[in-house]
Amino acid sequence: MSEDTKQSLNRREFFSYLTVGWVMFTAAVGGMLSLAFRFSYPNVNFEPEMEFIAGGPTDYPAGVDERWKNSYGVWMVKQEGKLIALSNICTHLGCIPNWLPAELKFKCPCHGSGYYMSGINFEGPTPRPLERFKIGLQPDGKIKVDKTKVYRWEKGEWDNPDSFLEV
Amino acid sequence: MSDNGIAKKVRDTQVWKSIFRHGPPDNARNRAAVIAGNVFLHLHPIKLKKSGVQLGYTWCMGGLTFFIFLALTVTGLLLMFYYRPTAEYAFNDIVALREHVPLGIMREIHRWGAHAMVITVWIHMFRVFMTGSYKPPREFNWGVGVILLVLTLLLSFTGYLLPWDQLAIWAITVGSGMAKATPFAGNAGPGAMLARIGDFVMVSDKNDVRFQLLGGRFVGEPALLRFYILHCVFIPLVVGVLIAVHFWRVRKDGGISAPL
Amino acid sequence: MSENKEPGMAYNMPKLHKVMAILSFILFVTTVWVFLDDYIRPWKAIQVESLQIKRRHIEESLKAATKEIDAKKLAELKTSIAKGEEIVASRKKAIDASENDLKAVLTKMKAQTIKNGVSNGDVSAMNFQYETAKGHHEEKEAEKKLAELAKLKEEFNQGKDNLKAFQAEEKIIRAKIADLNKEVISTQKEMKDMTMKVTLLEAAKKTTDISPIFAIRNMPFVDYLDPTIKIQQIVINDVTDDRYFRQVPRVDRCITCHTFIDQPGYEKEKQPFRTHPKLDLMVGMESKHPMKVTGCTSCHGGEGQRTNDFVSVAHMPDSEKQEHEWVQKYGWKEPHHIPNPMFRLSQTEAGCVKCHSGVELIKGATVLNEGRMAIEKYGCYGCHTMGAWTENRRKPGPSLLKIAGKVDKEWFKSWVWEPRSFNKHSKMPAFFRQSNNSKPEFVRLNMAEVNAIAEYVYDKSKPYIPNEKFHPGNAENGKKIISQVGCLGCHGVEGLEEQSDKVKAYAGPWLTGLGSKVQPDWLVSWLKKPSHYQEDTIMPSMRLSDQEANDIATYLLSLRNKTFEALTFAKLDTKARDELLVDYNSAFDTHNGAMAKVAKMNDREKTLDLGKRSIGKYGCYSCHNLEGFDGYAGIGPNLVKEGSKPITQFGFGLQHQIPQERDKWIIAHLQRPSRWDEGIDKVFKDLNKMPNFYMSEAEAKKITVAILGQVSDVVPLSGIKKYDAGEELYNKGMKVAGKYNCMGCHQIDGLRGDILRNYADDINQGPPRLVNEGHRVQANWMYHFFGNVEPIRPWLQIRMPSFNLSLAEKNALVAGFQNGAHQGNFEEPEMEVSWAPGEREGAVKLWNSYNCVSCHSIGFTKDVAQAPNLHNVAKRLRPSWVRKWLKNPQAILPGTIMPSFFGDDGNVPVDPSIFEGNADKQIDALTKYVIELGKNQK
Amino acid sequence: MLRELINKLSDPIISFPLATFAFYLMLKYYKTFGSKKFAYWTVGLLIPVTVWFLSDPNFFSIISTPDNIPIIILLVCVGFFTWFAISKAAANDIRIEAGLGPIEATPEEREKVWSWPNLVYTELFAIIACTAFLVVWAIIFKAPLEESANPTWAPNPAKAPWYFLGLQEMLVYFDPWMAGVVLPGLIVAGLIAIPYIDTNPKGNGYFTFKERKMAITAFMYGWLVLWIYLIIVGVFLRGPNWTFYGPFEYWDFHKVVASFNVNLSEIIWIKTLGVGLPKNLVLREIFGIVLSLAYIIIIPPWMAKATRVGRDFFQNVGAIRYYIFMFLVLMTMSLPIKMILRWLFSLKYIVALPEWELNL
Repeated sequence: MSEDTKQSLNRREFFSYLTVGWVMFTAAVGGMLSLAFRFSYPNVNFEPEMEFIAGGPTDYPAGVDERWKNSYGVWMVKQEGKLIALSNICTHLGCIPNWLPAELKFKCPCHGSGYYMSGINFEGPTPRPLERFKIGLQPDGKIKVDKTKVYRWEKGEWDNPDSFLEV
Repeated sequence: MSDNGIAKKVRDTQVWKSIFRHGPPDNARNRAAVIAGNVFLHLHPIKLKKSGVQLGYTWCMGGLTFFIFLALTVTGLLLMFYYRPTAEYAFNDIVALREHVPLGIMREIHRWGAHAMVITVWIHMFRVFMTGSYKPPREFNWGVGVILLVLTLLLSFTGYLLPWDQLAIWAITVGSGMAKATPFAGNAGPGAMLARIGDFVMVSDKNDVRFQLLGGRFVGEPALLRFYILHCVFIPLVVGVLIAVHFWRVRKDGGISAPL
Repeated sequence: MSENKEPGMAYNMPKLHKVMAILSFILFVTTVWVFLDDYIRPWKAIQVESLQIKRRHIEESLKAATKEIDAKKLAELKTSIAKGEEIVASRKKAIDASENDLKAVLTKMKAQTIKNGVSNGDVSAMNFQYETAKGHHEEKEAEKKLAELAKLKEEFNQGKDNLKAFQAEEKIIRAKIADLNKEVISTQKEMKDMTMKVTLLEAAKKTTDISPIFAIRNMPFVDYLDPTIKIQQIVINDVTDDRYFRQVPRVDRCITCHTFIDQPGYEKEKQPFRTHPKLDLMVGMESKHPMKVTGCTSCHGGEGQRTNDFVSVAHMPDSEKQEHEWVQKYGWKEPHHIPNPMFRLSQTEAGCVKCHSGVELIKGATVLNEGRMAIEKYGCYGCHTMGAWTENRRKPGPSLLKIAGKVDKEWFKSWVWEPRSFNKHSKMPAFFRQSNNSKPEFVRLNMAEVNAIAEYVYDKSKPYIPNEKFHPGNAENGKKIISQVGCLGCHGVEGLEEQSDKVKAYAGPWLTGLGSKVQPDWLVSWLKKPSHYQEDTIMPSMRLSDQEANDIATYLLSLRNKTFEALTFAKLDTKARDELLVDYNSAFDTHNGAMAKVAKMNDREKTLDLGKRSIGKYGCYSCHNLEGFDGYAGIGPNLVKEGSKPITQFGFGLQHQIPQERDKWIIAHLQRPSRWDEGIDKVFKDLNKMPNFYMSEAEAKKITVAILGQVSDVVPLSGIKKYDAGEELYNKGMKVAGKYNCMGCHQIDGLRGDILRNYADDINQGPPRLVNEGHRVQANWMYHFFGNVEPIRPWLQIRMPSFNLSLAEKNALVAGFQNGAHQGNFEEPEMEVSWAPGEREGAVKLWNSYNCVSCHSIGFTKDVAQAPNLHNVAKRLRPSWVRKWLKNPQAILPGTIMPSFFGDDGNVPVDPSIFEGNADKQIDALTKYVIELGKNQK
Repeated sequence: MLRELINKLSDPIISFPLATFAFYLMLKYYKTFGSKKFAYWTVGLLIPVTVWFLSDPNFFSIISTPDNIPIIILLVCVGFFTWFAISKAAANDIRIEAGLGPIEATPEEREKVWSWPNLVYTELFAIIACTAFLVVWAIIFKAPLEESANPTWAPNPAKAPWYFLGLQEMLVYFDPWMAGVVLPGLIVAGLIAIPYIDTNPKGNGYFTFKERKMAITAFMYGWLVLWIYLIIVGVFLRGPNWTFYGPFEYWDFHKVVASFNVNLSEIIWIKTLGVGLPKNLVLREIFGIVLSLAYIIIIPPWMAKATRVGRDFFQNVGAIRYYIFMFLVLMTMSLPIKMILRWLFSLKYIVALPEWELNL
């Protein structure tokens, strides 16, 4: 090592080399570790779609619409100025009820649970009302139903503004 | 052992001598050498207090836990030859293991061994507590032991998913569902509501801890793969390292506990 | 260096710290680099750009939407809200009181809900206990429980009733509150409705903001939380990738960059931001191929999974210009390691094939259909297996079973040697005189082969005696008849080049030099009754009179090819013949053994043996019916998976000017197959045998599209276009129609109708277009018509020929048409006509006022008819079609001379005095009237 | 009748206090409990009782599920080793009371012996026995394998692995964030903290109860009653819909138990005060929040000042250890407290803030 570099290594600089070295090292290792963490979140995934675009609010007449029942398991119910996305899974044992337009009720063919158009249970063995899914209006005026978010009446979640759409 | 006959001839061969550098352990010197000169046995001290070899005092639960861990490693390795962690094959491979793979109880040994390990590790902890063996100077090793206990449960838990049957996915669904409720880091946990700006949701089912654990929003194929890796590679590695620390500390902290 | 060291130290610490600092710096930089490398992806820039484009579009529509809002009205509403608020404020006391009431009721409701919940639980639990007791036959216990249950139930019902009462109360109070606020609420709603569109657009615009939150969301590391810039993908379960014995659903990430592909409104943007040009057919949500189901690469091909690299996706340029552009822009190069690159834009229709298998013509796939028609023209499927759509077809060439009765042997040899020297439009390809077999020693052998083939064919030929005699007629008249009766639907004819070129008929041969080719008697027999010579011919009878047939024959025979006539083919070179035979035999024997074997045969045997072997070698039997070749397979390679054949399996020979690409090879191959042998030293028997069709580049390109589509991709059953029973029948019928070239004349549901191009000035003089023909005519009638053709439109010069249809074919055609029009076979038999009072009079009035008989004169006046005989309506047409036709003929046949009596929409009656001017009633009455005409006729 | 009685008794409402009481008796009379005579009597009694239990088809079907075998082994082990540890402790305590010191500290026990063969050989025996045991177990009982995974149909009840059933049982009383995250986290943290809180120098390396009463009582209560007992309940007594079923009860799918739980806020605002729930969330839950905070913040200093046990302990270990210990104890006790509140008042949540996913 040459004479002048040796001299430049005075105490102050020694400290700064030490600090710089270890700060950088820590930062670098932290960065690498954070990348490893980031690695555990895939950028794409192959899960089935839980969201769908359900047309415009005007596509639905008042009452129960069954167009999404088979593909997504959702009834669109328009009642008293509100449009809701109702799950078609019976809360008793998971059968699929039928909509009986003449009697204005959902009736489960398995054990006879009955629900009003709003999804509230009123007869049969079922313990609680049907579940609602998140529903919202997209900027292009189309309705988006998000099945990942469930609203349950008995939890008082039906007042949540995301659980219905004002029309 | 006799000093003549075939045994002696075998002992006198160069091969034998190259492996075992000491004579038969029938005198003090050789008894020390057999422990100290063997990479596996030198985990043990050369001599120990009498209470340390008495089952009534030690219950041998720690040792059994370690043995079962080894047995699980071996059976697990063998099972891996027949098992593919994919949604299409996982279940069928397990059926194969029970229906036509030779030594059809391999999976049974692995599964019951896993349960047995949970039991032995718990009772080991119970014994260590009851004899107050966590007290100084063994505080740190008690901590290591607690972590090992947690890892044992996690090993068992991650393995629970692999058969890919109803029992598996729903047990893991229930178990991993709790991660959802982690405060601030799970989408149904307290504080998750706060982590959002407009439609930018920072804690949702697409990015919370549960998603990280499962690689998805529900127990699906990515979860199977992740649990497989955790079960077969990641946790065993950590456990192995911690077991080494644990044993080393047993020796360094004065051997198996006894009244001071 | 050593003097600074502490004792026991090898290095001095400051130096170590310095090294540590430097290494840490390097590690740190590396880490930063990793972040950046991981983060910077080309598709991200594209998505950001697409965001800006979207913003621009939203801003435009926002401007339009804002303009739409009536500013004056809005201001009015605002003032009325203000006024309303004043009014409402004056009722503050009442409102407050009501709201207090509401609160009280809600509290009561909540308490009641809790009570009801408890008693509901009690009822259920008691019910279970009762049932259990009953189930265990503990009758006493059960009775006790039942009594308790009844009590609980009563309580519960009471509670429910209470709740209902509260609910009713709540409703009333809410209505009251709403009523008290009505001035404000209703106006507010009106205003909201008015500004709804703008509000939504504003919200949409916000999503395109490049704001700090946007930046954070898409920042490195943080971008796992909820990024807006992300890879988009479609998983296509209906098309799979072959991954080493496993079929894996295909994944397309094309939409990561092609962001607006499914959104209308971006048609004018540059790529990759452009909307799909056929949104109604492809990609669109409502289309038959929605994006989420069909994906992109199912049709376009290419590597849908890739996102990072324009080239690795296997984009393929459509032109050299584009290629050049891409090389400059993206560093494009040929994707060598990608088995199935994208189809070039002009070849995209190839992508239809793998799912739409089985049918020949796919609606909307123009290029592909033309390619397939070209394949049919040249009969490629004779030698090559080409998939379901070519299965069970007749042989493309004429039968040679009675060839001796048609042409003489000398003509035959010269023809085979070089068909084009006789007929420059020949569909028969040239096997000889090609660039790979023109060497003198090969020519010698070839000529021996041709001689032997001729000997063999004529040896096997059965005798044929024509059943007509030729009497020279008027050639000019013959030519006229040819141009009028419809020969041109299938044949091009010398002397009528202008018309022929327009039609581009290909089903039959181009007629030239017949005078140098056939016997006059044969020709007349053939014209009068083609099936007399060849039972299974598709050539129909035109029901020519003797005079007409002779006139046509006279004209055709006047066409002679003097140069060809002058040709004589060299005599059989026995030495060459023997050489070839020895060559054949030595495949399984030593040379000497082969010689001995050949020497044992006599001269005739040798010639016939070589003839048969040569026919087998060149595959003549694939196109022509020949005796002795039953069960022989086509000689060409199987083309069913040609579109997936690895590029390495294509032999490019020394043709370095041809790019190493599948489609380029096929195009080059089709135009001059012998090129691959050029410059290569090959023995005679190994020469490329694919003959030269002398096809144009355009044709070759179209055929290439059709062939490229035949890929090995496995399409699961769910992905294949499924035909219901009706569609299957339609396809079967159309196959028969294809075989007999019906579409050479008739345009069927918009497809083909080649000859119509000659009737551009008056389409009504051409063969009728068939639109929903199965609906128009009755099944029985159609079946009868195929067997006994009678002119429906006698004023037309073109004739519906009498085809030599089998029973099965007739049935298939009828069923096909019926089902194509969604008609049951025997639907709507002849209607009983029953009149309402006064209806018939109205019908007669209409009949007269429209003067139907002025065109439909047959059976009414002596005038020349310009429209079909209305007396046949009852047995020929379906009443429901007649109504549709009357209502709006232009909608069915644009350009028809049938007037639209009821206006363009079919709703405007001419005479409002009849049936109160109800167009539908008028149409109904007229229909009844024409049906009645037919009944009276009987 | 007896069966029905046992069914009724095993309902957690009754069996939990019973278990706690039994635990109290066990430690109160631990010398009797630890005697051989007691053990023989117990085994002698348990064998016919077990046989009688097993004769019931419902009980047998639950017990003999392959996946429940480990729990039976666990129970046998826990029973035996609890007794064994206490009997050893009792023996030592008698010696200590007599001034002899623990057995382990006698000179003959402290004598150093060779590891080879003494230790190595005993280890080998343990390994051989364990291997034989495992293999036999594996031969007799097939590892469970149910239907192939089906995400659309959940079995009822869906249970976690048995060693987590204590946690799942806690879910009845706590929301997942407590039962699944906070409490398990505290268990692990508390276990690690034990050596640092327990500063009692006695009882290091030998069995004793007398010298470490508090430590052993606290630990064993958590271990036996709050962990093992809950696992037993979770495994054997919870059926479809996580409803309670007695050991002899058939798991009838349709069993309904009257239960309708109410939040503290509802009890106070609606039932007691008769006004509606306030709109403001914090105001609505103010009683619960105050109570909870008081429980955690006020009790420890109050104990340290006002009670003798608290004062002594505070002085012995110092402030930090004291507060950490008290925190852990209070958190542990929150479970029985919550249970009792549920049974007595049908109380659902003390603090019910579902809007923030924050329920206590």
